[in-house]
Amino acid sequence: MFDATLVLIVLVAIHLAGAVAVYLTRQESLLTRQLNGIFGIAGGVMALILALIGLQRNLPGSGSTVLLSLEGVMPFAPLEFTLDRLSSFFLLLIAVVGIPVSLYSIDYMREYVSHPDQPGAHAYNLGLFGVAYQIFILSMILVVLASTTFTFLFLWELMALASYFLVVFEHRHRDTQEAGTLYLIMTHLGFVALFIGFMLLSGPALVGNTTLSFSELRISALALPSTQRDIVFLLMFIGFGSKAGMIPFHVWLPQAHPAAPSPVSALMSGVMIKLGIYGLLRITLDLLGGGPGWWGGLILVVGGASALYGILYALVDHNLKRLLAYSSVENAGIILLASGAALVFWSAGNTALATLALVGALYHILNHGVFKSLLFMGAGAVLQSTHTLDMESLGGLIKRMPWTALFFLVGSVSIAALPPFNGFVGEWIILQSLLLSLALPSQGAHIFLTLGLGALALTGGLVAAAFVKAFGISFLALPRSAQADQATEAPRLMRWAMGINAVLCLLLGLLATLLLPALQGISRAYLGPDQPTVGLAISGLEVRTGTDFGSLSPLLLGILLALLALIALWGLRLAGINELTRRSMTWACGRFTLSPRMEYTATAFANPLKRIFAFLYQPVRALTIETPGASPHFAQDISYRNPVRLWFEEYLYGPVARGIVWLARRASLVQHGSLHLYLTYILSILVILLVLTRG
Amino acid sequence: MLLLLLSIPLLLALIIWFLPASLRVLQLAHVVGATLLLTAGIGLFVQTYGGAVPTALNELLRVDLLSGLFVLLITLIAWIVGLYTIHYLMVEHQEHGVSLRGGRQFYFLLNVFIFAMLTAVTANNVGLMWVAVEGTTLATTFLISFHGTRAALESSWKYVLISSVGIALALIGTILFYFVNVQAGSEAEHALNWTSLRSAATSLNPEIVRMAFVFILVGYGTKMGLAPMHTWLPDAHSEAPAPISGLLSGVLLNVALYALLRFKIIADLRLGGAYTGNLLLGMGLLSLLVSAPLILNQTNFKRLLAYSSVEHMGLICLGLGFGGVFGTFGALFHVLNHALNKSMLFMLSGNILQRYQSTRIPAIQGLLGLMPWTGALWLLGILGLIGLPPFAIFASEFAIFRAGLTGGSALHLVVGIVGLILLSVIFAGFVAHNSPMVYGDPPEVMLAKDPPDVPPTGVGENDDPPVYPLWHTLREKLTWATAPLLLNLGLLLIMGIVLPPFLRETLQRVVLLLGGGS
Amino acid sequence: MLTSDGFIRILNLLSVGVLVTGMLILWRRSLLSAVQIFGVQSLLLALMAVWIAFYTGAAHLYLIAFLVAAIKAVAIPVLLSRIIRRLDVYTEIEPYIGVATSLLVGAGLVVVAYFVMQPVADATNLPTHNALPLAFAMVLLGLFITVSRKKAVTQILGFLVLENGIFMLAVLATYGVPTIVEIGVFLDLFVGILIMEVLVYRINQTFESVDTHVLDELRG
Amino acid sequence: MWDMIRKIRQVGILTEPLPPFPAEYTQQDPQVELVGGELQQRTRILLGRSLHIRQVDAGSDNAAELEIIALGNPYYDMERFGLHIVASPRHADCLMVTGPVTRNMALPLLRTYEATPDPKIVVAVGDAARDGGIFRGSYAIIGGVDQVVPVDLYIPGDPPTPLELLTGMLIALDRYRGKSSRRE
Repeated sequence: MFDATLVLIVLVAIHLAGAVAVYLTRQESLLTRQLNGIFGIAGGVMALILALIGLQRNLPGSGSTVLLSLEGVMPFAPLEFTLDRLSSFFLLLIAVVGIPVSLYSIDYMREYVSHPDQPGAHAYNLGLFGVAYQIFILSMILVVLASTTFTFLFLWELMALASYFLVVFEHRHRDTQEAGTLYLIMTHLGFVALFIGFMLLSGPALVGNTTLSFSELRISALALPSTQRDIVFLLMFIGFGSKAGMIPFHVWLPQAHPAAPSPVSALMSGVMIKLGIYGLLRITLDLLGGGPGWWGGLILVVGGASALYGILYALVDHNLKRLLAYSSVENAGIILLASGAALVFWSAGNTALATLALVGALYHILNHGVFKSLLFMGAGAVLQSTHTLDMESLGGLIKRMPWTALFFLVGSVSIAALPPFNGFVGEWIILQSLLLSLALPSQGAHIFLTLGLGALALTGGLVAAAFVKAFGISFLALPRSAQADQATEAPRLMRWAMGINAVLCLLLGLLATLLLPALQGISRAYLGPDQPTVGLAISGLEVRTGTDFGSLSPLLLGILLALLALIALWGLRLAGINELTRRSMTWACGRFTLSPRMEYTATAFANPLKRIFAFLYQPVRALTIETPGASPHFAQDISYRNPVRLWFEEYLYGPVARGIVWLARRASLVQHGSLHLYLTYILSILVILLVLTRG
Repeated sequence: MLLLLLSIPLLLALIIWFLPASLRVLQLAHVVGATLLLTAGIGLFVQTYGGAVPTALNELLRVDLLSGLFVLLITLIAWIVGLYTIHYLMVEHQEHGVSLRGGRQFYFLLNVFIFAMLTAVTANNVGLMWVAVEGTTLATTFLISFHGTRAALESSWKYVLISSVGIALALIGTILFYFVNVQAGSEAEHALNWTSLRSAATSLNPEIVRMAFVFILVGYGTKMGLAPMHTWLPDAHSEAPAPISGLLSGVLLNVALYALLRFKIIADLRLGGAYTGNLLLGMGLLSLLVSAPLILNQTNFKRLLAYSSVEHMGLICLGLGFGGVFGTFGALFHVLNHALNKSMLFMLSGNILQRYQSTRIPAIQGLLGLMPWTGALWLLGILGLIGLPPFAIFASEFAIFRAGLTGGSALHLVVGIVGLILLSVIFAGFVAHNSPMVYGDPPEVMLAKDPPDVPPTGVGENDDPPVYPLWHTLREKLTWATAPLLLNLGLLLIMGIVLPPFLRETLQRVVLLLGGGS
Repeated sequence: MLTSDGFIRILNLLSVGVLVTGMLILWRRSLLSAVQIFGVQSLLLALMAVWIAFYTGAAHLYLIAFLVAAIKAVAIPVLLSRIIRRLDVYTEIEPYIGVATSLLVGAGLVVVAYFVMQPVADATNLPTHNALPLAFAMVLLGLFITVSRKKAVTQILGFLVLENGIFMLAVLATYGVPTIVEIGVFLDLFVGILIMEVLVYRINQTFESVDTHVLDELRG
Repeated sequence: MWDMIRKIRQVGILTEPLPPFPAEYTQQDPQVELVGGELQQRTRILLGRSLHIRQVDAGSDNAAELEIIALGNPYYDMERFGLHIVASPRHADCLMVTGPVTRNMALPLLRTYEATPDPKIVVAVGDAARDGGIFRGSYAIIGGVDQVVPVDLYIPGDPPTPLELLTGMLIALDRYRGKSSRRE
């Protein structure tokens, strides 16, 4: 067996060495990219080992082990790293997503090497990318292991900084700069909330104490007055929620994800935003040890709202990566919803259901990590090949990049929660837990949970629509632009990386029963044994919820589906259908050529839903017709735009930012340039302070 | 060692006055002198670290660990600035018509300035300390108006008048301390000595001590750049030549802080920490409050940095005001971090100004592309300055706010949270100003193939599009203009991740000292 | 040896004289006469120092008195008069605050000074203690002059009045601070005034005015 | 969405109940019923569903169209006899082509023919479709549907009446049967 501490040290060494090595190699060489990928993979493997050690550990309670404790690095804050089950699970997530993404980045990043005909014109420094990349992964790994306040917050901000550098990597674009700025500011605001939260968590019991380690906080949190606990919870909820992308703090996400290079988007969406969930679970389950029912209710409601909001905006957004980013808001919402439900159940004393919901949340975290990174990698492959993400100029890629299309399809099916892929199992468990919630005695909880159930169901339908659009418009039919027409299949390593994730999507769907007991173990470590009945039972290949309420055998289901498909094919063959097939041109109402302008567009696809939800989108219609001549009937150029309103940007952040700037402009008059005014300040403050002192 | 330390800059000033007129020779002399000074500074620090408290001139000078720390800081930054001037002045000389006489004057005043600062932090006699602090004002006035532009003159007039008036108030405070000390029965000859004040501290008249501290706070606070007495600071720091800005912001403010600390120790011994603490909290919060909107609205990057100095001095005051082990420790740590970080940024701003010929933020684009060294250092410096890890300011701000938020005092909690919110505003301002400067492509004119004929005139004064000589379009190499600053960044990085044990112990001992220990 | 009563009377008389000169500076618009009044004030301070030295036997105060007389009563007025003549600015036109109001504010500042300095005056049983608030009133008056007057020369004058107030405070409260410090203070003051003079010349050259309200280009 | 719901609530149900049907309207044309009944029987036997027709206007003067449309009116109501007009040749068993195939419509007609799955029959409706009719000799026409696609049946007339059309379709069904049985 490996020694966990040793693994951790090796892991840190690998990433640091990686950062140095990548920086030292020639910036534009293949070696740079290879080293970056290899070190990333090696680190990921170490993280995987660590995760497996942690998950296997058969210790009572939360089963935590201190891996490393460095006293006196900062006199006011020792560094300490602890491995427990929750950390192990998130380590698993980082490794599972990190390894393929690192592999993917080797071929993907050649995009940023300058072209021979334009030396240095638009080259970006891959060495610096490597440094930020390694530090980013390292800080994510360490942040889930951190077990003192300083360690945690330090790494949390370091993670933000590293990801900021990655987001602004393509810094020549104005949009990217602005996305980076917004991201950094939003994440810092979240950090401030976290900082205050952690400080308030420490409470009066720890005034003289120097470590503020989690184990101390756990004890001091119990002694806090309940209002303070509530405030701490709210601050933490805001802080972690803003990282997870919950509304109304999600605004950075749809901007940062499209701006970042695709491997980074995959990592940020697949892993980093989950660390917000990690923090929230760590605080509510572990450090605060649960709370009143409204905590969970709040998380549930905000989660449900995020899920709906996210998917509704994903539907009407035609930038492939931004669509995926909104979909991340949605999935973070689903995870929050499930976590909130778990807390509600827990506070009601029904640990059986709480475990069920939490297992669902955890499983969805892993699943989303896998399929969202797959989808981002797919989008990256499309971007690399066509240099555009606008769906209205894509299309027909299934012929030109069949593998990418296949993998993207797998990702889309998974995210739409269709069996036998992994998304289905996670959402099924979450739905089961909500359906079983009638067992709770409280009426109030019913309202919340029913709302959550409705939100989840509606979301599920809309996700399918959104991804039908994403896949259908981008990959099927004819290419809508020359770039899309000239697209070529993604390079080999990128295909492998996507393939790994696609296979994982399938395996996590079919073999869910192998992993679920581990998640059950994590949940029970915090929630306690199932009460009053069994929430989630796993026997062999079958998952059962409640007392014979529902059951699912993903593997059998998968085999059944496959058999059905085979039977159908076989039946068709028997009926001789294939022989009757006649190939002819696509029917185009007798026209001679098919043109992409005849195709269904993403806008058109989304329009019915846009009209149904017009009360939300409040679409703005802008029709401009250019008529160069005197007659208004001969239009030269007609442009029609129908953008949706971004509520939070328009009605919340915009006014607040403008208000602050307005105030600041007023306040700047203090420095008005007059020497006499300045001297008056001194005279006034002197007299005021003296009189105050006398008084 | 103590007298040696003080004599080096004084002698150097004299030597420079009589040296033959060649910039290279002047620079060589200064760099050698600065290196010797650094050595002496380290020597003195090591001595005090070992527990010695050297005194000189009939206890007129006395160096304990607190002084030792500041001596180390001054000599270190002065050394880095000295190295930086090599490239900076050469460019000024070759391109902006700075005469050899000007160069000599520059180095002469620079050394007088350093001498005055070192005297201020080694003086035991608080009267002498006052004289030295006022001396720094006088030495720097002409350094600030070095470029002789309208703005430079305006700023130096404001600087000299506001600082003199402010410092004069500190003299009143000093006299009042002397007065109460004599009243308490101390020997008149030594009653201005800090050691005498401290030993008599508990028997001083509390009401007058309270009043005297107000004078001290307003007086040295002016020099330190606390709002609302900070008004000279953005003008002076933005108009001074870059190395001088670096020294002003990085060190001089801290010298004023040092003077304030000395009196705070005495006042605290008599009044308990709450009185001075609350005053400092008030001033600190006011400084944050004043600097936040001005940072958000800033269009001049040197003024941006200057207001950030107001902010950071405010933060240090908050740390001292919160008190306790962490607050004071954090404040002291922050002094070091801010000095290293801000001096680096001011010197970088000099590089940017020389290359882009403008101090306007919108005029600066594509820094990373055009000046990779300066740009990268600037970017990291700014990110460090606004408190992102792994740079050291994160750690010190953590300690400061930890002290405020976990102290159990409702007032501290409120001040801490308001402070954090203001810091977020400042953070947003910096990030928003910074990214268009650093990223993107340089302006078109900077990439012109043909060299313009007209040499550039003035330095960032008017809004006319500046004219660039050919070398301005070349990619920057590592030169004396950036190489010394790598040291700053390296130190910030190291201190942000692992505080070196000797520094940690120093700071802890100084914290005890500030608490009234010996 | 004089009685303490007589000593105090004369001391108070001198103090009041100093305050009156301070008020006169506020009142006069002619810069030259303001400078002369400042000279008189400094002379009164020197006399005060001599008087205290004579009464208490504090020998170092003689030296200080000499320095005050030499620097503040002679050298600096000469320097300032030279600036006034060279730059041809003889009157303070349109100060920010009019003469009448200035005098009222001055009176108010004296009251504030009394209020603030009462504990200091109460804390000591020195014969000089009654005059202490007057010294602080001078400080506030000096600050007020710098605040309310536009000409650079008047601002320098205000600063000097402030310095005189501090000096008076030191002399009255503690019979002067130790000589070395006092000498240092004088050195700083003298160099400071020289620097300000040079700056005034340069400002006059560059801005073609010594009205300091033109110096407001650096904002925000 | 709210708008929609509001609208539904505000407007209510607008349709009225059907008035009683006068007896004389129910009189039927025995000829039509005869031919139609035959058609209905045959389609049911032959296809087990309706015969799907795609109508192609290859440059007609719309006379034939009017008659074809008349087939759909309540009097004839051809759908009850198993004739169904569809929107795409992909769904059609039969192409009903009218007009003297103009040059511009030649290729689309061919495409339509290609797009129609086998077995299929082509019915040329009207004199113009047979040989150009009154347009014969015009430079703009090719002249007759059989110049472009193979025609299984001509229904003459300028234009043919609905009853002629129905009768023609009866014959067309025979042709269709011949084609589908050949394939087997």
